[in-house]
Amino acid sequence: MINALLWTPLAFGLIGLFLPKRLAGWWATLGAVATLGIAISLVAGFDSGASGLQDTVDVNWIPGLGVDYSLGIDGLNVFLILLTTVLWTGGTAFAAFREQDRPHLFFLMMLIGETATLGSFIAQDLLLFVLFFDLMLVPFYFLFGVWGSDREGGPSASAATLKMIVYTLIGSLLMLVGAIATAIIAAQHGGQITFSIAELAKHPIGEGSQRWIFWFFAAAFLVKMPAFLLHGWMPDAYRAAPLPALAVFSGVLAKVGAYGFLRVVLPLFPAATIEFQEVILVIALASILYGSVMAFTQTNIRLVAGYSSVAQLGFITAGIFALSADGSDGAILQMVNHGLVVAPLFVIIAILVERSGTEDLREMGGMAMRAPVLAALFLIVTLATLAMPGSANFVGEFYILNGLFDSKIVFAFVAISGVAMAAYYALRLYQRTMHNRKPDSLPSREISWQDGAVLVPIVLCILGLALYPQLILKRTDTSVAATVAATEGPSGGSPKTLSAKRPPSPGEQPTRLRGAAFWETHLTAPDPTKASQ
Amino acid sequence: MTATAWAWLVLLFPLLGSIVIALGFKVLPVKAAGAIGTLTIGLTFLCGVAALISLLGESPEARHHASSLWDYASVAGLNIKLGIFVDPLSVFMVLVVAGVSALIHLYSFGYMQSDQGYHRFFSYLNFFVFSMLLLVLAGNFVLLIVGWAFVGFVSYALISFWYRRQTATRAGMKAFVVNVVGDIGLVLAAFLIFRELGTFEYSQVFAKAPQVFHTNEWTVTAICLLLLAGVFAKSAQLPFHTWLPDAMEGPTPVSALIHAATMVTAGVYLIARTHALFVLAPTAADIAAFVGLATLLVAATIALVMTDLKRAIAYSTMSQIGYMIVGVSIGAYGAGMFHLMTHAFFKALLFMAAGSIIAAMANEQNIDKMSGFGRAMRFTSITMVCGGLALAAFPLTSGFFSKDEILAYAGARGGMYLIFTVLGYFGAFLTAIYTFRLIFRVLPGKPCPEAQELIDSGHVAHEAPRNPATGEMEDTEVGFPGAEHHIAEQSLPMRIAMAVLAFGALFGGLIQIPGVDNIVANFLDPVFADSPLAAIHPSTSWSWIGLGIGSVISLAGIGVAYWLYVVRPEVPAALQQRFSAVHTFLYNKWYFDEAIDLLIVRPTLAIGRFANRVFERFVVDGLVSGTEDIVGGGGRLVRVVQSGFVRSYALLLLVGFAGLALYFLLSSS
Amino acid sequence: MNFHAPHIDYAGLSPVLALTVGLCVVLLSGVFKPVRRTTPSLSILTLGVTAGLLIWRWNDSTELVSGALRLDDLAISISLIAILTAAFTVLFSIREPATEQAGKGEYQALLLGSVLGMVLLAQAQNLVTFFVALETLSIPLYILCATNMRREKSLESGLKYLIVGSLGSATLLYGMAFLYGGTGSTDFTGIAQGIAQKSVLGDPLILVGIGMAAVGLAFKTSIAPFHQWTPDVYEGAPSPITSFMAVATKAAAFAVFIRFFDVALAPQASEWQPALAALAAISIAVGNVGALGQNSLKRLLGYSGIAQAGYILGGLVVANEAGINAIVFYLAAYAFMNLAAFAVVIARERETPYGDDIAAVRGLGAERPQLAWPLTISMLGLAGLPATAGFIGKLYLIEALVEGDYTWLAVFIAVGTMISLAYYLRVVAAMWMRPDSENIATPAIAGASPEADPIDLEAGRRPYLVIPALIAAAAVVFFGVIPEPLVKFAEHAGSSLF
Amino acid sequence: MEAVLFFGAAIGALGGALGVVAMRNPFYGVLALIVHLFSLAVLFLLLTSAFVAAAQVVVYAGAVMVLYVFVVAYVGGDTESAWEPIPGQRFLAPLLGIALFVELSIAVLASSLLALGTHGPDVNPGFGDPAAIGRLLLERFLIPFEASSILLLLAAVGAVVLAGRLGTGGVSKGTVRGSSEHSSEAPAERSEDPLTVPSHASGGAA
Amino acid sequence: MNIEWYIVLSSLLFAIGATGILIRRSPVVILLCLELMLNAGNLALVAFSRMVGNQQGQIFAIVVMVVAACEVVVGLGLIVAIFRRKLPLDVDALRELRG
Repeated sequence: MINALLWTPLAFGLIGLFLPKRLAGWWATLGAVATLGIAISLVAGFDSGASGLQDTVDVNWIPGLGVDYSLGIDGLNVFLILLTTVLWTGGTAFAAFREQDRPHLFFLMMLIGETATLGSFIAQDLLLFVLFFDLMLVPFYFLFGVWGSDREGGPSASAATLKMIVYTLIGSLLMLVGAIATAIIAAQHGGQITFSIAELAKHPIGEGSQRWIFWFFAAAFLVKMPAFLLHGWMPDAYRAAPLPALAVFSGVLAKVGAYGFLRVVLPLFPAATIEFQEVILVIALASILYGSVMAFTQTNIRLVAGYSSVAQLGFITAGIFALSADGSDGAILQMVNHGLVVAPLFVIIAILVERSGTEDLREMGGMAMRAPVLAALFLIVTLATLAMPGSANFVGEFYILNGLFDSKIVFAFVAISGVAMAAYYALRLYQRTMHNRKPDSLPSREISWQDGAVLVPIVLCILGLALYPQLILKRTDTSVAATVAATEGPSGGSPKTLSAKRPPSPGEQPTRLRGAAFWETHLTAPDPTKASQ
Repeated sequence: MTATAWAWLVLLFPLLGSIVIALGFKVLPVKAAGAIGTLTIGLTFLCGVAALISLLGESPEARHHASSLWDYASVAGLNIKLGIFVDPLSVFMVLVVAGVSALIHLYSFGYMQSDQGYHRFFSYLNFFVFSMLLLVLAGNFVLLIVGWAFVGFVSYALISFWYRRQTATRAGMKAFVVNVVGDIGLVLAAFLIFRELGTFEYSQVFAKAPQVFHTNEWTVTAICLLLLAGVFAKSAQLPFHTWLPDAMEGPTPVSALIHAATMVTAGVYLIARTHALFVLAPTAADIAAFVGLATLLVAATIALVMTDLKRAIAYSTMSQIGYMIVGVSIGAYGAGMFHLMTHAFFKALLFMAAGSIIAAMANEQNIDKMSGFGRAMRFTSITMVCGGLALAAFPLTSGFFSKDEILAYAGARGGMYLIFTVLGYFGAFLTAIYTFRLIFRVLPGKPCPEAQELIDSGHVAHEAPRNPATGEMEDTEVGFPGAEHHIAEQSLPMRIAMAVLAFGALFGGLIQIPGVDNIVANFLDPVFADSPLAAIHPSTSWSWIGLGIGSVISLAGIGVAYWLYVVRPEVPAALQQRFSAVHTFLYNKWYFDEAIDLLIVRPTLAIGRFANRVFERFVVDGLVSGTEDIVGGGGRLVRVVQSGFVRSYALLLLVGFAGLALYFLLSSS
Repeated sequence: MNFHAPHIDYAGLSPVLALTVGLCVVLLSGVFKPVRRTTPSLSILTLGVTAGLLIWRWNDSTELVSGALRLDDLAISISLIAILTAAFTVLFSIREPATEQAGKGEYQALLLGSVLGMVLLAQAQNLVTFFVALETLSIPLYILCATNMRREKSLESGLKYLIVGSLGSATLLYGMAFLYGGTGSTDFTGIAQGIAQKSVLGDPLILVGIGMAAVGLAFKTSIAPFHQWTPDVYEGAPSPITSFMAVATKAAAFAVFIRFFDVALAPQASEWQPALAALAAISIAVGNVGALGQNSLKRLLGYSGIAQAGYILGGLVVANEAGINAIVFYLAAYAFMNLAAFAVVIARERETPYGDDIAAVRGLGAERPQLAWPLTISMLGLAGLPATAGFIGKLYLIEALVEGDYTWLAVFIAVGTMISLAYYLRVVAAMWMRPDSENIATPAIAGASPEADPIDLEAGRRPYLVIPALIAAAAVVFFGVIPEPLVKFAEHAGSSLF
Repeated sequence: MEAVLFFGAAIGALGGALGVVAMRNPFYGVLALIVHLFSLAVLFLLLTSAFVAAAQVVVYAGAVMVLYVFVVAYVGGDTESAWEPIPGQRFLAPLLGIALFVELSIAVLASSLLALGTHGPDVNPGFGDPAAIGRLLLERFLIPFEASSILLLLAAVGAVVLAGRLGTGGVSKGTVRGSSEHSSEAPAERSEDPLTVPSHASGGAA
Repeated sequence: MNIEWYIVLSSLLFAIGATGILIRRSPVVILLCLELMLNAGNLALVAFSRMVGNQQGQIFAIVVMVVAACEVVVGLGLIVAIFRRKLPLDVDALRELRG
């Protein structure tokens, strides 16, 4: 089953090479849909109660090196898988509706990309994870480079893409070293080398080695997101990229970084995680603030979205490094939300650019006039982007910030200012394009039914989640709790002086997992019972 | 059916209406959309009544119910349900909101007839009602925040309803951002509450708060202050008020509904709702009261000089809300809520009348250009006068009773709270003046051209459409106001709506005559029973004395206005000359916009520009290009050394060998 | 006086003998005017037989001819790599102008001679054998480099290679002399025993000897700073020879490098490890930055070869079994990747006027996918991207390094790889993407001059170029996805020494 | 006596070496090398290795040098100019030479090998005489021996390839002229064959 | 005479040969210098073989002679080829390959 999930896209892609040009796109879409089907059935069969892995596959791949081909699903990745398949279906379909040159190659790359991404989400072997993590880049190198657009006065598509690849691989290769080092150090006291994440998590390596390995991994993940100061590759790449590919890229690939923290860093390097919690939080906050500020000064429509993702990923990182269950729950929820939001955003951007022929906000406006449906969809997406209360994004941020609030209150206060800025830049994006006076040169057309067919389902997902975010939270919580539990104990920090004096009031209802944790202990130290669930 | 069931229906109808209208925008004929919108709200009102009845069927103590549909987001200790809380307070609000909304829908049915965005308008309007009711009925802080933000969004959407007007979109943006700041206050408050009390549920929070917090402990004060941030932003209190006047860019029904009757009073409701916390944090409560007082006065002074009809009314709204805030903060809960209700009536009425006049003026809003509508538009002017009287607290009108009750309570509480009474009456005096300034400028006198045309040919002015604020030309397509203008005289629905409200404005006060009948107060009492302040009651005699003072003051105010604007119309101009400094100061609204622009907007944008121009280029790209240069330089070096001279290769080889040999010699034992 | 003929294990010696005989046959076949393509087929046959015999000897390790040679899996695996490369080279050489000028027979014979040198070198167990084999490897290459005598570059490369190469071997020889003097034996085992004695351990004589030997070997494996011949010779030599040098020479030299340092000089490991590590680091840096600005693909591959040699040397530094496995694995992967690349380069060199300039592959993706894919795969592989043998190879090396406490070198490899992306992907970009505005196709260098080699517009379709390219590329991907067979192969090699 | 011989030979060797490096004209360089080789032969004799000394004289001073003379005569031994195109080379080269010498001498002198300070052990007569060497060659060092024979063969082939054919001006013309060159060049290779031919044969046989 | 004399002498010759390669430009002379270096090696080998009292060194020396001869042959062949190709007999003049 899970194997099917992983390899279906690739299989379709390869078969697609032998079909006539005009069929390639449809075939690829079919493949994406098939994968989506598999993913849905996986989610349906997912047992939210169990904390361990489900539908695991575990085969010796390179016994000589102790590398296993082991896949598995748990609360951390189940919805990210769904997200991936959903967005890829959308992106592929969107591309299929349009004329692509060298369609065979294009869709092959799209589908390879899907396989690689899914692989990095479901890999349960550290090295397999690294492998897929790096592999993701290759198809997108081609997608951005070959079908990207050169910018006059700027770097050519290939140059921008090269920058992106080199930049993002910096981390990845260090991560490779880090991964191997982890396995070997772990094996030094205990024979056989294994890269199985679960195994490695059982007894983490010494703190000394954790310190530097932690940063090797962090580098990879932060660049991928991208986080503040490491986002140098983003503007050029985003401007060059073809929009269908960009939609899935920023919708999914950025999340892999954040996911990596949860999957790898927290369990494997708990001590270092605790030690560097503040550092990462500072980076995250910087990303939030800087991303937001940049987002509302940009005039290039893609970059507004790009920088907004920087900010969003900052939130997600902050949530993870709140090192509390609710923070990480929120982070995962937010990963899904942001993916669901940013992908349609780019699709809409693509539509707008097609109509207006420009990517400059200053040259757009009033496009809602003849396109009420488009405007409505765009509005919903916008509101979700700015984490309108009532949207799942709000719930995500609410959880994140609450977790942060409990552990590092100051950071929470800074972070939340990002929400206000988000409101501004998101709404600005909407207004500058859809509202205000319309330049006469600018056509305002309603979206075609094809694009509608791509957008509406995703928007429906957004609305659905807005009504019932519990859908995700319920299924992720157990695994998250287990993961965060790894960083328990020392991370607790000083007991909350402020409410420590409060007597546990008898009227506490036991429904809350944390039980009496509110009263006498700090919230980032969830009581062990949670870990055991 | 239980009260909660009715309450759910209350939420259901408007939402349903909004969705139906939105989805049917292509198929539904214009009138149908309007009808659906109005009917759903009407049903909502009826459900509200039903809920009231079923609530009255119970003993006062048992008049609160919580009910939830499903877990909204409940893991990791947070327990957030999709739940509502029904008690007299919320039902009271439901009735006010639904009632006024129903009437305003009816009004809009006529008023917006020819607008291209008719469906959008009604869909938004219904959604607003839904959001407002959600805010009112929410059973926990998270849901409250949701409703709170929804109304904020709808107000944005309706302010910039004519979205091709730059002025409108800018105003919308302003309103939204300010409101988001308020939301953030609420969110932080919620976090703090959760951190301290471990729950978001009203019932538990209010039950637990007294056990957990000591009075005036910093945490609870912090919570209340954060709540107040939300309150001030939403209810346009200083210093968050600047968005409200700009919000008048929206269609008049919107101003009437959202920016007069309902949304802006949400803050008052919130304070009343969380009075349990405010009781524990008197400091915060007093801060709220004084801010309310300040707003009350500032807004009144500005209203004195505004020449824009709607903006003037908007400032009066601010100042009236100031009264309510004062009321609920100092403990006059019943009175505050009562004033909220009456204000909803007369202010909505005033806006409707204004809208009718503006329509007759072809969207011109400047009162300097208006006059003589008394003869041109009988009905409108009559209703406007009704509203004006109520606003000016003319004896026995609704405003008269509600306002004075607050001041009387302040007096009864005594101590420093007497300030509120005194200044409150002063505010009342100003109110009377500016209200009748408007009326006397617009209604009597020699008809202006538009009015004249109306008298002659019963025909509403139709000059080329232009933006009243900037005067730029417009078309009547979607995104701009519609082609025709609808005035109450010519549209039955509008007349009905205004008539009903006029009645309410005049006689709504009679349900709460001190010592005679205390219907509202008695109904609300169970809610505030737990507050020590609720015990305080001004003695009936004092109340009547207060009423006496009140009536004198309002009459005086009206008199002054009459003298200034009817008897000696040249005097105001003279005063303007004399105190030009004061005038400009007031006319520029105390320079609040400029201050905020200077302190917040510009710095942020400057930072943004810096980040864009300097930081991004030199630091972020510098990181990249710097490494590139280093590596590239190394490459060039290597290629230079690769000179093509075989002998230099040999040299390097031997150098390498020498180096290696040296290393080994050194490492040898 | 009595003469005891040494015992000769002909079975073990059979590959060498087969190669020798084949060599002579091929040489003679050149003399009589043969029917078309006889010589290449004969060489292929020879190589095939040799390979067969080697595989037949797989899994047994024997000392041959009184310890002069040692046929074990390390030797066999390396020899196989060399022979595979040679076979490809023979195919590449078809219609190569150089062969016409040198005469088919001589050309192929020299090639086989070089292979013979490699096979011997891979087995060498004694300083004398080592030296002779090394020269048997090198001298034919000196000649082959110069065989395209119409082109000045070819002669120049030949001379440069000869001069610097001889300098290298002279140094090596002198180092051997010192080692012999210090230990009194020319056998690796004898040297090991000699060094192991307390009195000699760490003696300057020995250490300097080691140093000089290291120089000689580093030269052959083109480790910086003894690398400078590499780019020039690679560019100047006929492309098939370049591909042969790039892969086979490196493999053979590393084989003896391993044997010499991990067997003979093992006792001194603690001294030479840091030195070699430093060399590895230097050549990673030099190779990668040097390749950045190159427009000549052969030159680019030359520099990349320097960097790759640095990576591989890492496996030697740690001086443990894992390291040797890693080396063998990497060499095999490296062989496939480079052969794929060179096949394409040669094809384009023959069908375009651009020679080996990067302009020659511009737009290849649209024009000749059957060439573009192999080159792409090999570039991605060399860059160490996943799903290629190159990735597994790097993984293997890094694992060995970390195990051997040379993590810093592993990190260095990672950093070097990042830099390398810049030029590998530049080639890929040239093939698939719109030409960069920065450098538009450079005018045809070899276009008009009398040195020009004839242009063969069909070269891009010649099966003897396309098929090898596809095979090699396929192998790169296959071993990237299912590396186990190659891993086993490498593990045998490693275990045969320890 | 031994000392005298040693120093005499040493001076000869050094002088020859310096001559090779110093002489502007390659022709004199060749002659200087011959001197050098002869003195080396003497030193070999002093080290009781008769066969090596003999080979030295026959192979080097005989065959190889003749080859040199031929080539120099063929290409014309014009003296090279003193102009030095590579910056720093002329300055660095001697320095490096000295450095190498110093390092190597230190390696030798600092070595703890006592044997270095002796003339080496007394050896039985016949040490290093042709018989002994021959036996060693055929018993222990058979492989190198054969290999070197093949090496010679390859070198010969190479010489033919390089000098025997002519690339310039089309293959056909090249082959024609090539054949003529072949004859003229052939003696040059064959001239050293006395030593290699038998080994070559045996190499083929082995 | 002590062996170290011979070794020192040989290392001196080695150095001289190396220097020669570095400063001379005529390929012929460079070949001669290579001969010098190889012979230095030979001297060392023979000396050591005397020192350790086995003849392996001498064998080695003989093999080296053969190798040296081969290098000479090839080198001279190259020189002739270059000469025939009408190229200057000056290693510095041959620098088309660089960078």
